Amino acid sequence: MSINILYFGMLAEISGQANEHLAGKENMTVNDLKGQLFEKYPEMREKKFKIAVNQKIGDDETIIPLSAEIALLPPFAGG
Amino acid sequence: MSINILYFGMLAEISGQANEHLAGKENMTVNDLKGQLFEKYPEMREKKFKIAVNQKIGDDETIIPLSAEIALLPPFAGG
Amino acid sequence: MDKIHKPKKVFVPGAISPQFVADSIAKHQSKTNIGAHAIFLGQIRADEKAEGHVTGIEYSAYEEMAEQTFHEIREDAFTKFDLICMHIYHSIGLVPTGEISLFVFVSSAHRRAAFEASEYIVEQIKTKVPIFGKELVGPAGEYIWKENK
Amino acid sequence: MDKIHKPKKVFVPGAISPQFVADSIAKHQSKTNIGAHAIFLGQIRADEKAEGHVTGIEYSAYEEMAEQTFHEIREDAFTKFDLICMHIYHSIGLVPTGEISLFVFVSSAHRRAAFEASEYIVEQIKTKVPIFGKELVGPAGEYIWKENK
Repeated sequence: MSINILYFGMLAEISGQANEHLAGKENMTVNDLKGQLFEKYPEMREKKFKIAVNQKIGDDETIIPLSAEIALLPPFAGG
Repeated sequence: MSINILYFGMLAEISGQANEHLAGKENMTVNDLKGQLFEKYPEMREKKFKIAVNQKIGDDETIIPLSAEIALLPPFAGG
Repeated sequence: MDKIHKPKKVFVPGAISPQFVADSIAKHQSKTNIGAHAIFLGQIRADEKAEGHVTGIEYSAYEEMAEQTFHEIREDAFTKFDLICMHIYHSIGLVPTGEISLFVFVSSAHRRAAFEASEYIVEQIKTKVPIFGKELVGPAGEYIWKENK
Repeated sequence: MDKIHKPKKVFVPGAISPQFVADSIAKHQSKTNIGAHAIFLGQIRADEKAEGHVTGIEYSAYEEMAEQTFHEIREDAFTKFDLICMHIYHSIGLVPTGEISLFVFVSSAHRRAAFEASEYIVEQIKTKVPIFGKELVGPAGEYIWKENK
């Protein structure tokens, strides 16, 4: 299972890319994914961001479905 | 003493003019003036209006100063 | 200009055009401390009356008192809200249905002041300014004197 | 058109011009059940930062989710308030200081619905829509990521 992750704003700067595929596993939660991301990008630990799973904001317990689109969203600045 | 009275909106229709001079007396109140007006224009009795004395809304007890500008103001419709 | 709060001419003959609104907005783009504009526009409705549809409103006013009252509303709003700019325009004379008769334009650094001031000013105008309106109805040109609620 | 509430394109490249606002207003003059328009405009401030003045904001967005969220905000506002029309436009890409990046336009028969909806929609946009902004500061083109409060 491979997860497609989109990075926005300062999180794209940290990852150095707009999106990438990470290895995932069945019944993986948002919290599990965060663990992976923090290992790969330690700088993200200090950043405030939300995670959208298929365009809905998830919390740590949200299960990531197969072939989900995940997005890392830094604080909103619209308006 | 003569009072200059301005009529607006439907009150100008009732009086048939935009302004006129009425005889007044010293220490006359707005209520006294209303009495004169109602005698001259009985139709005004049924109308809702405010009276401005020198461009300030007065109440029945307001004294009308010498050479005041009096205005009969029907309900406001601005906006 | 705006800091002195000089009495400004509020009444404009006939309808207020969208282009006039655009020009007012454009004039504020050099004021780079502004972050929020709130604009209120009053438009003439074709309300259905017993005599027919409203085709327009003919506005008249006790102009000297009205301009003075507009000035007091301005001063009061500048005291109450943290505003950078404020402009009020009201039609005098005939405004046909679908056209704009009131334009209230407030600008502030942050949105809250603009929202609050916009609403406050419109309510003040409706209740305090001696403006009178004849609603013209039906093809025969009958009319009804309008009254704000 | 407005009754179906089809998803509408919200993002516009670069600044929103006063002329665009005027054209939007003009399009509503044939809707003679409208009595009140409330317009909110967000303008880019030249805020002073340690690195210098803000010269503009570069907006980016998670566009698919943002358009969907705008659509939900629209639907929600139509349910909550007695509105006739609603239009939302937001800039994407660079908007220089003094220019407009947000245009929220609501129309109703009576003023209350327009005032309430305008404020509600702007607050919803600020907190719910995934739009990101880089504040460009100083002559060297440094930047700070903006965050709504």
